[in-house]
Formats: sequence, C-alpha cells, structure tokens
Amino acid sequence: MIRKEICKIISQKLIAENIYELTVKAEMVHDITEPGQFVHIRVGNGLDPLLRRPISISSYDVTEEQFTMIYRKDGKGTSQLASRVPGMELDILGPLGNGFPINEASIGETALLVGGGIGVPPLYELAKQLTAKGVKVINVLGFQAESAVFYEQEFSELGETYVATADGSYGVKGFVTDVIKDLQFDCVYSCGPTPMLRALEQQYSHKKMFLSLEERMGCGVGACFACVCKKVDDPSGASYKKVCSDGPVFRAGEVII
Amino acid sequence: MIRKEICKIISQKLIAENIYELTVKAEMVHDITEPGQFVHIRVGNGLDPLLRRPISISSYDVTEEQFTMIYRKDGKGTSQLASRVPGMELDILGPLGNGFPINEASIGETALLVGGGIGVPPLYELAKQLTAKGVKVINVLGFQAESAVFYEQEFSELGETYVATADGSYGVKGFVTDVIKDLQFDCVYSCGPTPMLRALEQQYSHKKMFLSLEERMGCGVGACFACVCKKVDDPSGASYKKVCSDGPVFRAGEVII
Amino acid sequence: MSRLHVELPGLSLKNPIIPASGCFGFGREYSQFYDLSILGAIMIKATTAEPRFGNPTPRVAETSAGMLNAIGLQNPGLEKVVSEELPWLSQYDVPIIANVAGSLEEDYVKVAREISKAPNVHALELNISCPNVKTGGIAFGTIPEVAMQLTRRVKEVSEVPVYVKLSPNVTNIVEMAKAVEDGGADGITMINTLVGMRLNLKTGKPILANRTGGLSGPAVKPVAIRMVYEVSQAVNIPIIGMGGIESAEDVIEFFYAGASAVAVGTANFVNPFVCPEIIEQLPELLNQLGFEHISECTGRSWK
Amino acid sequence: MSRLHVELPGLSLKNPIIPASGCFGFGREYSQFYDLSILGAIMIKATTAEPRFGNPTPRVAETSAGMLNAIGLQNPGLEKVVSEELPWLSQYDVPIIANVAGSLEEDYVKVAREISKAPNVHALELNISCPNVKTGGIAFGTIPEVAMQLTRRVKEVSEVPVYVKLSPNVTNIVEMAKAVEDGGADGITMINTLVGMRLNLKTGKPILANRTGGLSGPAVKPVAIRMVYEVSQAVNIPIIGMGGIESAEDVIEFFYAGASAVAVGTANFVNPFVCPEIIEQLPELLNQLGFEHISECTGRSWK
Ligand SMILES: Cc1cc2nc3c(=O)[nH]c(=O)nc-3n(C[C@H](O)[C@H](O)[C@H](O)COP(=O)(O)OP(=O)(O)OC[C@H]3O[C@@H](n4cnc5c(N)ncnc54)[C@H](O)[C@@H]3O)c2cc1C
Ligand SMILES: Cc1cc2nc3c(=O)[nH]c(=O)nc-3n(C[C@H](O)[C@H](O)[C@H](O)COP(=O)(O)OP(=O)(O)OC[C@H]3O[C@@H](n4cnc5c(N)ncnc54)[C@H](O)[C@@H]3O)c2cc1C
Ligand SMILES: Cc1cc2nc3c(=O)[nH]c(=O)nc-3n(C[C@H](O)[C@H](O)[C@H](O)COP(=O)(O)O)c2cc1C
Ligand SMILES: Cc1cc2nc3c(=O)[nH]c(=O)nc-3n(C[C@H](O)[C@H](O)[C@H](O)COP(=O)(O)O)c2cc1C
Ligand code: FES
Ligand code: FES
Repeated sequence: MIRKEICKIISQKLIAENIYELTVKAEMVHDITEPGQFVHIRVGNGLDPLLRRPISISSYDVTEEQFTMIYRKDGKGTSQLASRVPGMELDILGPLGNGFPINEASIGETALLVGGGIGVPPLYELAKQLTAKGVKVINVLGFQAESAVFYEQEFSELGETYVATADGSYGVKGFVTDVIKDLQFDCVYSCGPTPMLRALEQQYSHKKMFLSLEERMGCGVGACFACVCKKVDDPSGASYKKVCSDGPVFRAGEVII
Repeated sequence: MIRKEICKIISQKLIAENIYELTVKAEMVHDITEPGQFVHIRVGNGLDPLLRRPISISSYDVTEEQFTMIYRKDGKGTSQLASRVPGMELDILGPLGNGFPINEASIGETALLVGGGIGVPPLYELAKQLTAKGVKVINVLGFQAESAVFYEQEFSELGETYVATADGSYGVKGFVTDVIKDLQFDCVYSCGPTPMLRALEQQYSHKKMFLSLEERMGCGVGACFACVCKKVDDPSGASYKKVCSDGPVFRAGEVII
Repeated sequence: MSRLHVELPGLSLKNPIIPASGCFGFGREYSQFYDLSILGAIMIKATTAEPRFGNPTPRVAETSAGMLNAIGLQNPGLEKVVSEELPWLSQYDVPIIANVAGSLEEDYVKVAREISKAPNVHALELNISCPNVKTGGIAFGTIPEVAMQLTRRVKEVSEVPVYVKLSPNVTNIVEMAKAVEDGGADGITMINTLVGMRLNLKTGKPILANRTGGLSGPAVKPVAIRMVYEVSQAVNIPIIGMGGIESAEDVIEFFYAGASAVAVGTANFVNPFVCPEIIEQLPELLNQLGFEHISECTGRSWK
Repeated sequence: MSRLHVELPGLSLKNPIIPASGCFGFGREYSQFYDLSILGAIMIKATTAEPRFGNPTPRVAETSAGMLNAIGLQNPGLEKVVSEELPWLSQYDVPIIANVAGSLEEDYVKVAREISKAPNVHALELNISCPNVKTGGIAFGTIPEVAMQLTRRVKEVSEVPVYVKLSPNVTNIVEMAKAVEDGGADGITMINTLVGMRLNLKTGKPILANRTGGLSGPAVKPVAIRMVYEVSQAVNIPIIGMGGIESAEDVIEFFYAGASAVAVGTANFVNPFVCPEIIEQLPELLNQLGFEHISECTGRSWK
C-alpha cells in the first residue's frame, strides 16, 4: 500500500560534501517490500517548490519504524530539504515502485553491487538483505572525488568493497568498470548515472543484472506518463514501462536505457 | 533613510482573536520620524507569497532598537507571519511613508484618536508621543466584537479611552462615531476602515484632522503607482498622491477617500 | 438534492470535482488512494485511434508554482481503452468524460464515434488544444473555423454530448469559444496548458526533450480565471473550468468566474488526495460564504 | 572590455541589467537604495502625450508566484517627463530607454518625436502591448499589420533606435515579431504581461477595479523563455528579454533562450536591491559556467 504520511525527522547529517543522510519516523516502513524502492517527498508546505522529489530508501528499520535516505543537495528542493532539522515534519508519499529482487541471487552465490554517486544509497539496504540471506556481496562504489565518498565503512562491513573516484583522489582512479573487470560474480545489481548503467549492460550482457533507473517525475505513482521508457522488444512501438511504478529497478535488457 | 534589514523576532504574542503582537530587533528604528509610518515585510524566503505585506509600526523603542507591530492573521501572508517564532528572522523594508504630524496638536489641546479594528495599532505610538509632549488624548477604539478588542488597557494609561463594538458585546454598542458625538476635542487623528474615515471626514469637516489610508501595494516605496489616490482639488485630473510614499497619513480634505 | 450536485449536458455529477485529463491516467493509480466513486466524474487520458508512445523523456520540468509537461498524448489507443480501461472503470459509480485527440479530423471522428458508445462514457472532451504534438492539435485549437468544423463533424457521430477543450494560447479566446458553440458543442472545458519552456543552466539546452511543453499548476490560474470570465459571458453553454486548482477556495473562484464544474490536474501530483479533500471541504466553505448550493456561485463575478 | 558590457542599437550597456518599465517609476525611488549609474540602462514608466491618472484602485493583486497589475499607464505626461524626469535622471551615467504609449497612432508619433530628442534617451521602447488600457494598446499589439505600420511611423520620427515591446497574449508571437522587424524596429523587448484576473472569495467580484490585469513575476517566466526562444530564431534584431527574472541564473536562462539583455520588473518590489545584486553575481556565475563574456550565452539553446 502507498501511504501519504507526515513523517517526523529523527536525524539529518552531512556525511560528505553536499551529501546528507536523513532519517524519518514512518509507519510506511511496514509496506516496504524490497530494497531499492523510493519515496516522493513534498519539501515545502506551499508552492515553492511545487512538485515532490523522488529519493530512494537507503535503509529501514521495521521495529523502530524508521527509514533513512541519502541525498545530494543540488537544486531548490534538495537545498530546502537540507535545511530541515530533527523534529520537523515532512509529507512523504511511499513506498513507491519495485526494488531489487533479492530472490534472484541464491545462497552461496556472489552478487556484485555497483553504485555510482547518488546511486549508491539504495544498494546499502540491498547489501544488508543479501548478506543476511547468505549471499556474498562485492561492492563497487564510484564517486567524483574523495570529498564525495560516503558509506565506504558501512559497505565494507557487509562485504569486499572497492571505491573508484573519477579524479583518482581516493581509491582506484577511474570508473567502476575499471574495477569490475578483475572481479568474479554471479549477478549484478546497480544504480547510478545512465552512462554507467549502459556500460554495465553492454559489457556484462551475459550476466543476470538488475538496474535502477532515474527519470524526471510528475506523479510518482504511474498516472502521468512522465517517466516512461521504451521496451527493448518493441523499441519503435507504443509499449513502455514506467520508471515510477514498473521500476525504478528493471532487469537488464528489458527497457532501453 | 529606508533600510532593507534582516530583523530578528524578539517576541510574538496572540493578544486577541487572530490578532498578533510582533516585536523585532531593528536598526531602522533610528530612522523612524513619526508615529503612523509602516514597514513592508517579506514573509517567506521563496515565492510563496511573492509580495511584501505592509504593516504599521505600533510602537518603537530607540534605546532597545526594537519596534512592535500588531496585525490580524487573515490571508496567506499574515497566516505565515503568525507561525514565526522568536529567534527567526524577517526581511523588513522600512520605515516607509509619512505618519501623523504630532506638531499639529499644541500643548494643552485635546487630540481625539479614533481607531477602527486593525487601524488601532499606529495610534498607540501616537498616543504615547502626544501625551509625552503634553497634549491630552481621548482614544476611541472600535472593534467588531469583544473577542477582537486589544490594547484597551494600554490606551487607558495614556488618556480617556472608549471602546465600541459593532455587536455590542463589549463597551458601547455601535460605531466610533456614536461615541464621539458627545466628546470635546481640538483635532482628530484616525486610522481604520475607509467607511469610518469617510464618516469622520464628513461629520467633523470643521476640525483639523489626519487620516491614515490603506491601499493594496506593489513596491511600497512610490515606484509602481499601485496605491494612488486622487487629490480633492483636482478630482478628474491627473494629479494624485501615493499612499505608500506621500501617505499613508493625509490631512483630511487633501485626497479623495 | 446535495448541495454539490451539478447537472450538465450528459453529466449528472454528485459534485463538480473532476480529475483533469492526463493527470489521472485511467484512474487505476488513484484508486489505490480512495474510492473513485466519490468523484464527480473522471476525465481520462487523451485517447487516439492508434496507440502512441508520445515524446521522448524528460517530459516534465518544474517551474515557479507550476510545471511543464510534454507527454505527447501517450496512450494505449482506442481499442485498448474501450476493451480494457473503460470496462475496468465501470466498477465505479462515476461518469467518464473521454478526452479525444488526433492528428487529422478523421482520427477525432473515429475515436469519438467508437468511444462514445461505451456505457460509462457520458461525455466527450475534444482535445483541440494539446500543445505537445506536432500536427493537428494546435491548428485545431487556434483557428476558429477549423475548430468549428471539427466540432460539427464530431457532433454528427458522437452518441454523447461533446465538450470542447480550449487552448489558452490564442489572441482571442472568446472567438474560439463562440466558434465551437456554433459548431454545436454542448459545453466547453478550459484551459489546457500554456506553451512554455525551461532551459538547463549547465547545458543551455531545453530541459524537456520536446523543447517546449505545456505549463500548468497555480501559476496559470489567473489566466484561466480571466478566460473563463470572458467566455462564460459570451456563450450559452456550460464551462468546466481548470488551471491551477488546488483548494476548495480555488474551486469557488472558478465558479465565480463562470464555471459550472471544475477539473483538477497538477495538484493530484502534489497531493494524491486533493480531490476527495476538496469535495469534503466544499460544504463548509459554502456555509462560510452563505451559499445553499454551489451552483449559486456560477458567474457571480459578472452577474 | 567588461565581461558584462553589451552593445545594442543605440545602447552601450555597462551590463545587460535594466529595470523594466513601470516597475521603477522614473528612478527617483530606487535612487534611495543605490547609485543608478551602476545599471545597464533604465526603462522608464510609459509616457503618453497627456498626463494620465490611469485606472481606479485596487490596482494590484497577488497570485501564485506572480502579481496582477492594472495601473493603466499612469504618468505625468510627455511635457513633464521631458522637462523634469529626464533632466533629473541625467545626473546619472545611465542610458534611458523611454517607454512610449498612446491610444492613437498620432499619440505614439508625437511622444516618440519629442522624447527621442532628450539627450539621455538612447532608445525608445514602443509599448504596443499594455493590456490595461481600453483603446489602442491591445490592438496595436495583436494585429501584425497594425504593429508594423505603427513601428514604421515611429521610426520615421524617432531620433534614436526603436525597440518594440511585444505582448504575449497572441496566438503567434513570431508573426508579431517579424511584422515589427519589417516595420523597421531596431530591437524587440518581450514579454509584457499576460492578461489575468483574480476574484475576491468573499464578494465574488474581481480584486482589481479594472477587473483584469497583467500577470508578471516568476509565474510567467516559462512563457517568456519560450517566446524569446521562438522569436530570436526568426528575427535578425536583438531581443531584450523579461518576465519573471529574479536572479543571475534567470538572466542566463534568458540569454540562452536568445536575449542580448534583460529587464527586471516585479522582482524590484520584492527586493529593491535585486538589480545591483544580480549585476554583482553575474561574473561569478559566468566563471562557474565557463563563459568569458555574457554574450556567449545568447541563443545557446538553439545555436
Ligand atoms: C527513483 C529515483 C530515486 C532517486 N533517489 C535519489 C537518492 O536516493 N538520492 C539523491 O540524491 N537523489 C536521488 N534521485 C534524484 C533526485 O530525485 C534529484 O536529485 C532531485 O529530485 C533533485 O531535486 P532538486 O530540487 O535538488 O533539483 P531541481 O533542479 O530544483 O529539480 C527540479 C525538478 O527536476 C527534477 N529532477 C532534477 N534532477 C533530477 C534527477 N536526477 N532525477 C529525477 N528528477 C530530477 C526534480 O524532481 C524536480 O521535479 C532519485 C531519482 C529518482 C527518479
Ligand atoms: C499602510 C498600511 C498599513 C497597514 N497596517 C496594518 C497593521 O498594522 N495591521 C494589520 O493587521 N494590517 C495592516 N494593514 C493591512 C495589511 O497590509 C493586510 O491585512 C495584509 O497585507 C493582508 O495580507 P494577507 O497575506 O493576510 O492577505 P492576502 O489576501 O493573502 O493578501 C494578498 C495581497 O493583497 C494585499 N492586501 C490584502 N488585504 C489588504 C489590505 N487590507 N490593505 C492592503 N493590502 C492588502 C496583500 O498585501 C497582498 O499583496 C496595513 C495596510 C497598509 C496599506
Ligand atoms: C502531465 C499532464 C498531462 C496532460 N495530458 C492531457 C491530455 O492528455 N489531454 C488534455 O486535454 N489535457 C491534458 N493535460 C492538461 C490538463 O488536463 C489541464 O487542462 C491543465 O493541466 C491545467 O490544469 P491544472 O493546472 O490543474 O493541471 C495534461 C496536463 C498535465 C500536467
Ligand atoms: C506594476 C507594473 C507596471 C507596469 N507598467 C508598464 C508600463 O508602463 N509599460 C510597459 O511597457 N510595461 C509595463 N509593465 C510590464 C513590465 O515592464 C514587464 O514587461 C513585465 O512586468 C514582465 O516582467 P517581470 O515579470 O519581471 O515583472 C508593468 C509591470 C508591472 C508589474
Ligand atoms: S511519474 Fe507519473 S507516471 Fe511515473
Ligand atoms: S505601492 Fe508602489 S507606488 Fe505605492
């Protein structure tokens, strides 16, 4: 069930340059079905900004009834969000969409988790759940520069973790794909910039792979057709998938990215 | 000099039904020249609401560098204003306009101060200054109902004070004019709804009288021509006065109200 | 009879609150939030003869108190709407207003003829005003004679009353309204979106893949109110008003301007419960304003 | 040469930031806040042959991210502007763009001839788009032939380059732009306000005494950007863009769309220091975006 809930902010922390970790109290955690789902946040009470902002759930705790998001302060909405302090309330719609299917990785297998920048957060809950289930995870996290790196420690506690930075200021210099070429794994889960997802899809087309896409959204629930992508099996036709309600996670090869 | 100043809220109190008393710290008090001037407040930081709101200065304290306003929570802007708490900041433009000329009342004379509803506040500073100067003041304050009455005590400390309510729930039942007909005075200062000002102007045309007008404003500083009124001596012509920069206080008979 | 009940050609509405076309899909998504039977009616997504994918993404961009969209009439096509969406909607006790679009006159005629046969379609809304499609749309909506002719053709084949949806992107909205009235329209719905654009600060290029898009939301409300005010005084057919509605107060403002019912679009994205909330708040607002029935508000600004 | 310096017909601008006509009076009020010489130019309040009182009050109403105004071209008249306002402004080192309005062609011609002789008037801005006056204004701004003819007549008498200010309330803005270009316009300024309206919830009547008014402010920016984008690709004369500008980022967006300079209107009311603040912020923004000179931004959305 999707809820529209007024959620109290439990904590808000700056964890890297312009990167915030925000935890809220929310009954909607009971409806979260998979890691990789997202919520749609109304940042202001008035008209400025007007639209909600989609942000992934990066981890959640059913017992405590709270969940955490990690986001980059960027435009108007996320800047306002960053100014909110514990005790304040947020109007949140969620949980939305379909996340990463953890059942596609079997016990004893190795899952490669590839995150790029602000695509890293939803992989954290995924890594937790896969590990808990008995799947080995290898985490490859790409960032622009050292100042943007976050959650390396958290991921390391769950599995082998590699960090790449575009400018080489930390970890391996280069892209996540530079790291992956030397790794062994059974399946891939990824979230990050479209060029990264595309590269993965091309280079590992033989692997079972799940990709989380991003698209500008209106409604967030499947009603406005803002966030569609074409299906691979019918590229010119009228069939499509909606990132908000069919995704954001798709099996590689299902939709054109 | 008009300043645009970020002012810290010192206190905000509900003093009658939907009536708030708001005090801010502001260096612009040094530029206040007369009681009856006003300020233009930017209520939100963003675009909602877009325009500033004109509110009169009801009293000020140069030593403490603070001034007080009294306003009615009504539409979008004043509702937002009412939600601000001490410690928060407000973007205020002021002091604006020309207030009540206290020099028009001589020592020993009696000044009648007539306020209607949310027109009462600027008369408070006026009453203080007239009394301090040695002018006797009689205050006649009109409200809709008992629940809307405020500052009766404060005015009483400065002079004879009568309260009229439209529904008779407090004080004299009726309008301020019902009270005034039995009073003796040398000059009149008034602020309130236009019909009240008009009635005063007609009934006491032989008296020296100063009226504070209200008009919807754009700029608040005289640039946009939103708030003009016609001059009595040239009613059909092109000459005019601006409420924001020539007023809001005018000598009765100067402009058409 | 309820204080909110409104009778319009073909439409007996429990209340005058209608989700706007394109902002409510075919109802499935919002049925997760509330019972669709509480709505006055539903304006479904524009339907064309053939399925359409629409424009490339990004398709939406935010603006001050508004948004731009360039969906491009994506829809599953007439056949599927008639065989799947409308039957699904028939489980609810709510009249459907079918938004009809096309590139050529024949397309409109074909869709109108077929879709008007569906038992729960009680009226058509001729979309002659979509700013986001290259052919058809905009010409139909900006040239009075073309709009009149199209209305006439559609009226000939439709089994239900026909409302024509006007574009605000014209010099003279009254002229357009009179033309569709002359063409036989049973009502007018207005306004569709204003053509607008946003550019990306970093790249300099348009944010929308389609470059331009349609502006909706509170930003456009004053334009919509003005146009409803002008048109309602010039025609004798009812108006369903829309453009930036997000509260019961906004609904009353459209009624004052001259509307007999309203549609709510963009606000659904901000608050999925906006329609039921407005419906719930209206009676209390009527009390405050001293009206017995909401229809008393219609045209009060000029009556 | 400064990174913000812009050369336009008749105008050598220190920077491309110009307070918009009607939002800055004749400069006196804002001279209390800062030295007017820092501005690129000043567009003074519309001037008509005779003094005008304008419309009754209320003349302004707030809307979501915008405002409506119906000032009605109040101004002290040609004689007083030439004998008092312009000489007062000449103490500042800033070119004046004189906004010229009227009801009849002759009015425009008369004002243009006289006002263009003032030494600090470096250009005219023909206001053929004021939505708030009954006669003249709107027809001049919505019929291409009429606009062309007026432009031609004014060009004949003006001693300085003539910019024509376009109304957004038209079906086809490009057609209007081309008409005034054909009429000999040296440049285009756009957009004037969109016609809109607000009703009072309690009385049901229009808030503005004039009933309708002109919508300005951030709400209209996407419409303005779209129009500048369309027009700049269709004409060979420069555009001074405006409509909702309130930040340096907005300025760049107008340049990307195709503007060569911009005007700032409503934002002055919100923040009297908005023009100097934008001028101060622009160089740093150019750094961030990687431009040497602001003119490099012009038309980037389509070039
Ligand atoms: C399913 C999904 C999950 C996401 N999860 C996260 C996350 O966990 N952490 C995070 O930092 N970011 C995430 N994003 C991206 C995030 O939504 C945008 O960064 C954010 O909306 C930008 O808003 P703004 O107000 O800062 O920018 P503005 O430029 O003011 O935004 C203007 C409009 O564009 C939209 N927009 C801008 N950038 C994006 C973008 N990259 N993707 C989608 N819409 C955009 C906004 O939602 C808004 O409608 C996610 C996006 C999607 C679609
Ligand atoms: C010189 C002057 C002094 C004033 N002093 C006081 C005061 O001391 N205390 C007080 O309570 N009120 C005062 N007012 C009235 C006050 O400005 C309005 O009540 C207030 O602007 C309403 O804003 P809102 O956001 O609540 O209403 P909204 O309806 O949201 O306002 C919408 C727009 O209309 C304008 N507006 C609405 N009502 C009025 C009004 N009555 N007069 C002028 N503009 C209006 C607003 O400024 C805004 O631009 C004064 C007005 C003026 C002109
Ligand atoms: C995302 C989106 C899609 C739309 N699709 C359609 C459509 O298919 N047919 C149509 O007639 N109008 C369409 N519209 C216009 C709306 O029905 C409505 O006329 C407009 O948005 C103004 O109302 P609002 O401000 O309440 O959104 C669409 C609007 C939006 C925002
Ligand atoms: C109060 C007010 C008065 C205006 N008066 C004039 C005018 O006299 N002449 C004119 O050409 N435009 C006039 N305009 C339009 C502005 O110059 C400008 O084109 C419009 O407001 C859009 O810019 P903005 O959104 O930055 O305000 C006026 C606008 C406002 C808000
Ligand atoms: S955001 Fe509306 S359909 Fe996906
Ligand atoms: S409010 Fe602008 S001139 Fe008075």
